Amino acid sequence: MNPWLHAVLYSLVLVTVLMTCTAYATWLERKVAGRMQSRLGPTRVGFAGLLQPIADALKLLQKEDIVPLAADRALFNLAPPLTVFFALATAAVIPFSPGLLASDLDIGALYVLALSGLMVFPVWIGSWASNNKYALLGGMRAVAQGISYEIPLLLSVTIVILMADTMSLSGIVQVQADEGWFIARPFGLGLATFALFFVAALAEGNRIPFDTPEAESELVAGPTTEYTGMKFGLFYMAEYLHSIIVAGLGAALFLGGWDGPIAPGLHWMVLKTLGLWMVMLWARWTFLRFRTDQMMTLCWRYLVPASLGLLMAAAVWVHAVHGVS
Amino acid sequence: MTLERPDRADPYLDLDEYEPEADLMVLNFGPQHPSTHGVFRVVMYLDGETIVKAVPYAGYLHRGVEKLCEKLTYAQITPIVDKNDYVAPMFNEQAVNMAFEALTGTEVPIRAQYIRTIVGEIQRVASHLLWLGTFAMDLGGAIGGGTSVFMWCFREREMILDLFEHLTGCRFHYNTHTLGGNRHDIPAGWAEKVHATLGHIAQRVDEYEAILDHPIFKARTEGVGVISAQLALDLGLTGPLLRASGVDHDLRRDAPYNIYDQLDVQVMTDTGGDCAARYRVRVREMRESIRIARALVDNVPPGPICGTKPIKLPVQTRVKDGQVYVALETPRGELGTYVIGGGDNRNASPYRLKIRPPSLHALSALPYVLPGHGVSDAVAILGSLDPIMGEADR
Amino acid sequence: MRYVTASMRAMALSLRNMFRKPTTVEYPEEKRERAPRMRASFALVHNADGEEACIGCLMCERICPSSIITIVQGEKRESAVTGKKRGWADDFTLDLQACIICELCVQVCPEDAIIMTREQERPGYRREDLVLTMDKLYANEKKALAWGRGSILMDMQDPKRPVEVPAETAEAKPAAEKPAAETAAAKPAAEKAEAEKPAAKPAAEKAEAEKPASKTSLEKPAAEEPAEKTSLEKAAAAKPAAEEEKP
Amino acid sequence: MEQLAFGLVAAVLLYSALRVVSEDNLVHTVLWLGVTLATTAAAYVLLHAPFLAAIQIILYTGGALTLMLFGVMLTQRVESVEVPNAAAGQGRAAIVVALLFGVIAAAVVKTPGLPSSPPVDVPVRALGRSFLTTHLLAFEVLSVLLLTAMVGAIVLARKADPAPAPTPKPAPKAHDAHGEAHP
Repeated sequence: MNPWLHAVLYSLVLVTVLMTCTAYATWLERKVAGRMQSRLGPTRVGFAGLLQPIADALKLLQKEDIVPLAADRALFNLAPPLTVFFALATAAVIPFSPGLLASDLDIGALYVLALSGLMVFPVWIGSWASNNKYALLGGMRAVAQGISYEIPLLLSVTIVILMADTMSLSGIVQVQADEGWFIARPFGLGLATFALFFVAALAEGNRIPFDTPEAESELVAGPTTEYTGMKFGLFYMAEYLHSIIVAGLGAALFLGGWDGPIAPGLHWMVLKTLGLWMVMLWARWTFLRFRTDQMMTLCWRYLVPASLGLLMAAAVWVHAVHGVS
Repeated sequence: MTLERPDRADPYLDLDEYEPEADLMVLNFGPQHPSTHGVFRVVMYLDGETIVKAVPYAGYLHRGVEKLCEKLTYAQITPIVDKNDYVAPMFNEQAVNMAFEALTGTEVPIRAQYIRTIVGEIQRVASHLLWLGTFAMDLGGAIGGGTSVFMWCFREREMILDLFEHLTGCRFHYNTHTLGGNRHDIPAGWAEKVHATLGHIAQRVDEYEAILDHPIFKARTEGVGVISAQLALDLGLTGPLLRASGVDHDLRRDAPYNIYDQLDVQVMTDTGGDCAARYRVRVREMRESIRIARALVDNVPPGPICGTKPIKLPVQTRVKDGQVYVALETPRGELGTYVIGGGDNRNASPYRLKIRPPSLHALSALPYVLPGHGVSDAVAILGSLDPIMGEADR
Repeated sequence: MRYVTASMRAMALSLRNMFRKPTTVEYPEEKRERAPRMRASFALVHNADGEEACIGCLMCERICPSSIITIVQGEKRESAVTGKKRGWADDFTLDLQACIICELCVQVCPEDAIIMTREQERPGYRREDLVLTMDKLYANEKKALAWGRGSILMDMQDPKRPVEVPAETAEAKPAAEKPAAETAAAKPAAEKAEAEKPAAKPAAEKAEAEKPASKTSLEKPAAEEPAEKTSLEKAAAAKPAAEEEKP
Repeated sequence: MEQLAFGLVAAVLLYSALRVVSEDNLVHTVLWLGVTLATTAAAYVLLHAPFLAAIQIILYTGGALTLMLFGVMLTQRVESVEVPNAAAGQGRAAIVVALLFGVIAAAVVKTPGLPSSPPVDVPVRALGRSFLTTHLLAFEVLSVLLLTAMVGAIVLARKADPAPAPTPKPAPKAHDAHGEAHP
């Protein structure tokens, strides 16, 4: 098939599937969170509230779209779609099963990191363009956090690249399918790297306990304070998309992606992504939030040195096992 | 208000001093803000995210209750002041009624005193539970672990409201205290319900402690918002705030009312003076209140529950000329009621009724505590003060 | 490491809560049991003779802290049943919008005419829906009525009231002990606990009053209740009062 | 197809570069610069250098530009980030730009076989190895430069100690949790 055609068709399918997943991710999260808080979660719209996401979207769509007078109108309108764009673009290289990915880039892992580094931009643009002090504070926090946690995230992925000896995500998964998952192989090192990746990814995606940018109790809603209607909905969607994609990435990088017995690869990938995402959700509804300066301390004083140490250990391990290639 | 502290400049005195060159950001924190616990405004002067100066403004919830009370008869005041501290209404009712009793010289029967003590202690648990939930929410956000603790606390608080519903018929604004005693006697089977509920809550409190015994919680609270004992005394802080700063003071023990003189109330103190200390004090007080309430509820003596004839006619209270000040220990501290009797319609309404709300004094600590902290800490500190704006603004 | 163990424990706790029974009550489909004393809206009732009980004495209008009750007094005329001359209310309006549910109007009513309902549903689409006219108030009579009514509330508070009825029964039992408050205060705590036990026994019916529907509450005394209650009370009394109170 | 894509990318690149210099609003300038850098990465992709493109995005767009935004935010007042940059020595600038363009163009033209050479996939491994062997000196010098820049940035960012407080400082709130200075 023509690669361009493949890319377009596949992207269409992927975007549709991911958007639906996102919608139902909100439903699932609300259900689970409700049960954790001894509530029921959505029950009214449809059976067990299954139509709730659609109702939410409709509600957001019919809300008044307010642009503050003092806002930078063009940038204000640009930010929400841009967040969704970057979140979706990351999905292009996540391998769902052998051959089932939009583009099997040689540098897939690097591509993901590059895009996730860009994620802070739309948030920052939105926060600055709102011309709101709370939004601005949130935006500053988002940028500071984004570029700080970028480093341990990058380094942890570098460790995987080092161990797998390839930058292609499907290549990394293939290596794990052949030789064992990276979460367990080299014992301890892989697990530590995974923990590092997970924490950094949580922080990168502004999930609790690292959600200082949108800290509602302090900054009202952070960068999205001034957004209404579907523009807010887009931010919300991008956040969920991002978390799902990060979970998928974690599954591909550390949990062997599509590798698994009996069932076809896609099932395993979906299962692992869902599992990882649920752990993120579980953490989200359990922990309190760090303070910004504490997050920076955590990143620069603990995570960055730890990731550098792990990188060195991984290099030693690779050298010992494979020798110099 | 001036403080005799040369080392500390009074932030009130330079209220409007603001240099544009200092490049500070003026952040209006509130009155419409998720974590100001009502309508309350703090103007923060931020350097980056660090607060340089903070000026609190109260009064957004002012309803003129004290003035209103001058027009109402003594019987009608109770349900009105109920709404002051809307988290612990039992204490509001009791405070004014104790003041009126002192003014009229009414004897409160022992059974009513027991009931008052029991409902007070149960109400204290409810109030502290609500505080714990909202404090966790301040620290953990509306979308996150904070809400979980919040929901759990409310789940337990709901059971206490059920208890009050069985006793008084209302879940919140009870109007159960009256001049000379109580309006509602304890219904059958209530003691067992109290035992079941409070035993259950005691277990759940352990659970909250376990979930909050987490490095993140400690990092957010320890060393944050330290109020020294001297500052606390200077500002007239009372209740858990004062005790968390290491001052051993509790009206239940030091100026007993009701039957507290017969009880051995453990006064919980802590030395930290920070948010963590206030948290510890309140959690321990919850346990102590549970203990007191459970011990008392089995031993309520028989007898009448009201020392005067029940109100039949709207205007009938005989009041001496004079003035009284009555204070009692609410979950937030000393709730004082100052009443002047007499005046033109002496037997109908008080000449003047002044309420000393502990929350207002707690809020006055903000300008001294906030500077040097970040915005995140401001939320934690404000939450740890446990202000109720209905009471602070009245 | 501290982080890891504490986080694990916290997450285990939130997981445990996930498997607890949710406390949500799905309201319109499922209604929770309200306490007998629950007070919500208002009703005007008819008396034993089947006539409107309200005599238009204006007590409730005058005690109301929010001044929401407006009564138009009617001419005094004979009752159709008893033939006695009594007062009537020509109109009775209660504005729920400003009501603070203080129960004072119920308490002062000499005829037990105004009673609160236990059904808390009282929403409306217009402000007028919240203004209870006389018709609405009498229509509310058919709803579940609260336990509290003037005579009961008054009896409960009366200092001359006999001692041992801590129940929700309206009936006053003959006094078995000295009612004076000061003697009770003088007694040591342990004796007080002792004194309460026998007093509680005769009130076997008291549990009955909990049942929401029964108004008079004396028809069906539960036979198994007393034994259980006394044993419970015994256990409760066994808890040393001396432990809690200064000797 | 590829020609078309390249044309598009080049057009966006040029337009955004133009906006970078013509925009009044400093934040807009920085954002247009971001567009420029991102489209440069796109151009790299079209020139079969995806690795370079990814690095370009991570380093320039993700890193440098964010820092630049941060710098703008911290140095400027929030309310007005307008910086008129229309009148600053246009004539001299034009001469310098023309000279620079001439030099680069000459270099491109002079280099033998550049336009016609087929795309070569340089494996990342070889790239890395050459950093640590052939170009070690340049690599190390660059590291030292970056380190110097970092140290300089810290020195600049550090406040002149005991900062003259705009308002009388209240009682000292010395506790460890605040040891981290805000940037």
